[in-house]
Amino acid sequence: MTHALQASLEALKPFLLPLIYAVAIVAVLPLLAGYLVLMERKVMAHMQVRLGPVRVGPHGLLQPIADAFKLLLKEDITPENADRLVFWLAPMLSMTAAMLALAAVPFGPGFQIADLNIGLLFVVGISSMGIFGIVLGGWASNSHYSLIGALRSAAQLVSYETAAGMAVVGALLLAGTLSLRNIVEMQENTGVWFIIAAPVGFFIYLVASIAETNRAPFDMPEAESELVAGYMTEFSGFRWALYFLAEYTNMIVVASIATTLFLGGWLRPFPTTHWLNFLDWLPAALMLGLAGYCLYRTPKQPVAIQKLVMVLVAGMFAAFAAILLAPMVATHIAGATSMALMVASWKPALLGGFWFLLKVFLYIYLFMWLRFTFPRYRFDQLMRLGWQFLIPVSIVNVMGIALGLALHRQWGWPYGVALPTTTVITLLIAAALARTGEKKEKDEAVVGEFWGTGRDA
Amino acid sequence: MIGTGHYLFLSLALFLIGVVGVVTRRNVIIILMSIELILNAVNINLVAFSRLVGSVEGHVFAIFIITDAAAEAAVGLGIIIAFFRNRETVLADEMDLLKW
Amino acid sequence: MLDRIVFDLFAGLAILSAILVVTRRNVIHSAIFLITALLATAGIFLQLHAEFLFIVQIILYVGGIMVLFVFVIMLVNLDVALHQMQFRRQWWVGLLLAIALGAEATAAIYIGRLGLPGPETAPPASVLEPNTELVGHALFTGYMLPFEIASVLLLVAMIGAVVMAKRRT
Amino acid sequence: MPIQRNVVLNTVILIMMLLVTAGIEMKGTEMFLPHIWLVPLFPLAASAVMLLFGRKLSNAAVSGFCVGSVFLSMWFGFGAIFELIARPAAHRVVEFALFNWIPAGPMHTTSGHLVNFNAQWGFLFDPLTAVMVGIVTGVGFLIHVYSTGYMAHEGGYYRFFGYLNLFMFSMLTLVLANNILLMFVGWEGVGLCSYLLIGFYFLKKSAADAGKKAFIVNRIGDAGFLLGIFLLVGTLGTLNFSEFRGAILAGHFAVGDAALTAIALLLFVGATGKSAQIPLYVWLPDAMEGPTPVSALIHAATMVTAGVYMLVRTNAIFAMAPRALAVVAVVGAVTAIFAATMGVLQNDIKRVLAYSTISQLGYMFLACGVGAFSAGIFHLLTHAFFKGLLFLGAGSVIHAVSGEQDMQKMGALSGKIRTTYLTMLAATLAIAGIPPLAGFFSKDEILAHAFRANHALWLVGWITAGMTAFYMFRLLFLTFKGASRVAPEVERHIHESPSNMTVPLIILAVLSIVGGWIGIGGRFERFLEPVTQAAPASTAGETPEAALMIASVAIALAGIGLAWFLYIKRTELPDKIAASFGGLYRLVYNKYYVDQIYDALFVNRAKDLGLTLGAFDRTFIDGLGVDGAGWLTRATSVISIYWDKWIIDGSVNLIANVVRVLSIPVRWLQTGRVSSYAGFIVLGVLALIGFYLHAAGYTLANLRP
Repeated sequence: MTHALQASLEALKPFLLPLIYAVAIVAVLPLLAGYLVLMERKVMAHMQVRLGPVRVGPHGLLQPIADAFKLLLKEDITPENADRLVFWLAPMLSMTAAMLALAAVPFGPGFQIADLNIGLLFVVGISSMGIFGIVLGGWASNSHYSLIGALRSAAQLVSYETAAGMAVVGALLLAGTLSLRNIVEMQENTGVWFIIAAPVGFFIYLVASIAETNRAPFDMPEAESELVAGYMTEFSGFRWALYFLAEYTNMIVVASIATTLFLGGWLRPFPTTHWLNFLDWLPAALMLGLAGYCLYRTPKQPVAIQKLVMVLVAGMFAAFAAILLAPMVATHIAGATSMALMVASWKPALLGGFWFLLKVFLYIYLFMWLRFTFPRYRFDQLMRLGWQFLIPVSIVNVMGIALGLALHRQWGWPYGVALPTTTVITLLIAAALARTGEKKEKDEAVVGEFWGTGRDA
Repeated sequence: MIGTGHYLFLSLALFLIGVVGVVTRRNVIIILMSIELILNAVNINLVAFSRLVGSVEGHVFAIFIITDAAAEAAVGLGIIIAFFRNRETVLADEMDLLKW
Repeated sequence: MLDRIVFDLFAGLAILSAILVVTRRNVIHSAIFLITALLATAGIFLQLHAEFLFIVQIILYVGGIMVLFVFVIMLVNLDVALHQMQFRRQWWVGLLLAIALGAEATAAIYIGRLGLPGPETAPPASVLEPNTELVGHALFTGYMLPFEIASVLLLVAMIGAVVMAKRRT
Repeated sequence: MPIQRNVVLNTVILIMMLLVTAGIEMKGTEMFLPHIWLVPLFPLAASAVMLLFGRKLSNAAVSGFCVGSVFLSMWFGFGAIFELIARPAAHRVVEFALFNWIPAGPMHTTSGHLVNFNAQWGFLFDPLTAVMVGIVTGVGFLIHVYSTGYMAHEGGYYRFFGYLNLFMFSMLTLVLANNILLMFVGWEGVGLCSYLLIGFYFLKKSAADAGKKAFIVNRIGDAGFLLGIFLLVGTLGTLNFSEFRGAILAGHFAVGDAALTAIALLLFVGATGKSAQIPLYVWLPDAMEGPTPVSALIHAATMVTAGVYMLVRTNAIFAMAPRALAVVAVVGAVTAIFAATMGVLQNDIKRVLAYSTISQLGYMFLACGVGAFSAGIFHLLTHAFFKGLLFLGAGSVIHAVSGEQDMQKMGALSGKIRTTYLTMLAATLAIAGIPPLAGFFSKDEILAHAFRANHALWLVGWITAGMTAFYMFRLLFLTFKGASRVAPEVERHIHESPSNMTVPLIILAVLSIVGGWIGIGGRFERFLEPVTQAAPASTAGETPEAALMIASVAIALAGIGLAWFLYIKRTELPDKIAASFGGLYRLVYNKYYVDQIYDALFVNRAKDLGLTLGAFDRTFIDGLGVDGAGWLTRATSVISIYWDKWIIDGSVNLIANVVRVLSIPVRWLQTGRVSSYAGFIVLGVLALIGFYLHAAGYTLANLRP
């Protein structure tokens, strides 16, 4: 009996670490999303010369938590003759898909739930299942706005997945493997991030990922001005929160894919140039700086509680700094004790995580920047951009990279010559495509009329 | 442990369910879905046998079948849309123009 | 042991949702259950060490074909369909046929069971590794021609679908 | 004024080209004779352009085109003439065929020979043709130039010139043809053109009727001509002029051969039709409804002389048929004097000229009749000059008095339109036969020959000469002299015609003064020798040449004097005379009621015949034949209906029913329902698996473990 228990425990041992990681992610993710929302609001506010949320906590630092409570306490309305099953299923579906996709993402060396040898495809495929959440939700709530939003998003996501996939394939050719972890290591070995080797691919992925996360300027499915809130119109309370969470999770997912594929994952800038090693100290220094800034701001807070919160935040940053600092200094302090060695062995994981998150946040910041910069596309324009420009260009890009690699491997051109050459060729072709694309204006009417009017089409 | 037989029976079950769907349902879309079920059953068989003999050829054929399914779905749904525009129905037994 | 649990889980899910696909009145529900059935099948593939096929199943079937299905269902969404008779009047004929077929096939499998080697004789899973590379290699060497033909088929299907669904204006 | 410019341009070019031609001649290389076939081609091309696209072109373009084309053919024509003259007399004939036109194959002649009938599209260019080509192209060119002025303000300018060029083509084909069938083509062509041009103002009923009249009357003559051609072919087995001429000269036929006489008479019938001889002259006076240039070109200078030309061309036959010749002579003489008497009392200026034309044509036939073919052609030549001039002058007068044609409403115009007056004076003197003008020589020669042949004919011709002088000067005096009877509103804008009308007048005047001199000493006769040598040498009896000359001049002067006395001296006399000779006057004034007689005799009878035939058609053909057949058909069809319904359809239905009954068991297979087909597929799978199991030797027995 105990043996059986023993055996089963033994059998379960390899699942332990992933389990911990998974729990950590699921626990942290909502918080992260919440603070992303805060970040977005703050960024928007400052871009529009406002203050944004300032009431709840210093600089509105506690706003996300308040929002979360509000959403949880709100009444959960299910419309008349909505399809209950689907209405219940849809938000969870998109949430699940979004979170499941994170399972294969390597946040740092070793800090990864599962290193699948098809990791990249896994992430792409699973995240593509998020569509169902949207479509079914829109359909189930039995409202025209929702349905039109749903149909639009379905069309949009299907269209842009192709482009994104092609862009990914480009990086895939460079890496020669599907395992995300190996991709990062490949970039380490090559010494450059793939964004330098395949800038066109990165650009395509950037646009496509914006479209895939339904964000401005491609936020057709939830265009406030046309469809009240698109597929989310009829949702409220917790379900709505789930959708919201899913959206931000999706942003994180695409951001981490971009990071992994093009921005060198957990690698610090120029990982192989040794005179830049001092960059390893940067994270800790940054954290310390933030902590100091918070302390400096503390006296300026109007209310006592806010002062307290500021202090706490400063403490948190200080703790981060300590954690980041520990592996760097462990051996110097405690000598080569096993404990110290173990702590030191965390170094790559911790630093990697830091860099990874930094890149992800930068990428998302880029999203926000674009959102507050560009006006919304019309739907037919969106479709034309996707089908008549992005997809062809991405295909050309794949061919170009393949050609570049062939030049590099078969004819022995230096890596730094072959790929730029093909990149230039790709850019030229893309320019030609853009020129011809402008001539197709007349098609807009038809396309828009077909896609724009959803169910009645 | 599970032998190939299990997979065979599983695929047989799916296959039969698909057949029933194809033969008994009136809604064309559901008929198409049932066909997808049948194809899946076939895929399971292929993969199971390729596991048994230890070669990936079964996978290759499965991929071909999936491609085929994609093509079939695209054309079939296109036909359904066209038909629906003309006849305002998706019921299979109202599509009996094949008779003459 | 664990293997067994996984198999039963996925197989049961697949069969259950397949039955639901065929019996649901609402087409959207059928589609959803078909999705689950497909996912379950994907799980079966995973269990059979066909990772590539697993992800292909998810991306193509679930992410592609089923989205198309749902999309079309919403385009041709008929509320009247919910009140129409969902089975043909001769449904029992089909059922009988299916049962007969099942019986025959079962008999065939049962008879041929001795010919089937047990799982213990199956080669180790490692022969299918690295799955993606192997499949790719097979596709681009031994099955080059079929591959090309399949691509042509897809092209034709695409054109055909566009022509079919194009509004006559 | 663009038309003016065209005229000047054309004249300049004309002179230049003539110089060029002269230069070519001096070099002695023949350039035009080999390309004689181009001469009719230019007008054809121009007319094609006009009739197809003319509507789009401006008047200037039209006139440039058409006049230019005629000018070109004139250039080629005259070039060819000079080259022909340059040749030695023995070789003055060019004949060649463009292509085989109707290669009909072998046929039997009445004399039993087997000949190969073949009508060529070929050209014959000998002295006679040369003369005709000269007249046609030259006078034609002048009249084209004149028309550019005369028609300038008319509608359908391009149509007019298109027809005119088409006429030029047809006329040139007629005179250039090397066989009588091709000649007939030209013959019909000119007939068509004259019809079109007479009816040019087709909105005017009288014009349309005149056109129809001309056409129909010509048909009668053409019928005779066609019969003549058939008989000719049947007898001689060839159409080619030189061939049958050779055949006749070879002496296979006796003089007065019946067949040849018949041929000659039939051909002459055609000639009377085209050349307006009794009894078929009635169309020509009415033809004056057409525009004046048309009257000048077609109904004075060229077309109406086609009959004479045809006679001369086939003179070999006539020479063999003395009786026919006699008929020709008599008809000619009678026509001459008859028409002259009618011309005396006409008041319409153009009608006077028309009747004088008829009588002059009578002269020509008279000449041919007495065997003086060359004299006839000579008179044709001079007549072309002065009669064309007279018509053009009349046109100029009409132009001046703004469309008035009645001489009673003219007078005292000589001062106002000087050029016209002088030119017409010259023409009148010429036609009156006052030496040394053109008319004198030709008419004198004819009279001389007539005197040799038969004194009576001479007498008729002599009197006619006097009457001609009388009525021509009557015309001249009524128009230009005496007191003005012009309506006052017209009086105000009487004006001389533009230069492109007067220049042709002057040229023609010069020609009609000097044109006759080429005949002095029989030079013209000798020039035509190779054509007319077949004519019997009419040197029977001595002729007092001088006396005849004096006589004719005397009677001409007498006629002039009478005209002067009646229309200048004692202007009241004519009415008195008219009153006293009431019956005769009315008879002549109404042209002897010939038209009425024709109406009574032929036209109305033809109508009656038509009515009778119509009645016959209705009653017998329609009533008995068609309706009867219809009734019969219906009756039979009723029977066949029942046959159809019961037997044919019955059997068909039987088969169909059998098939239907037999197909019942199979029908439920094809429901057209997808699901049922799927069910059948499953059934098939079932059967297949069963078969495989069976083939593998498995039975239920194996199910036991």
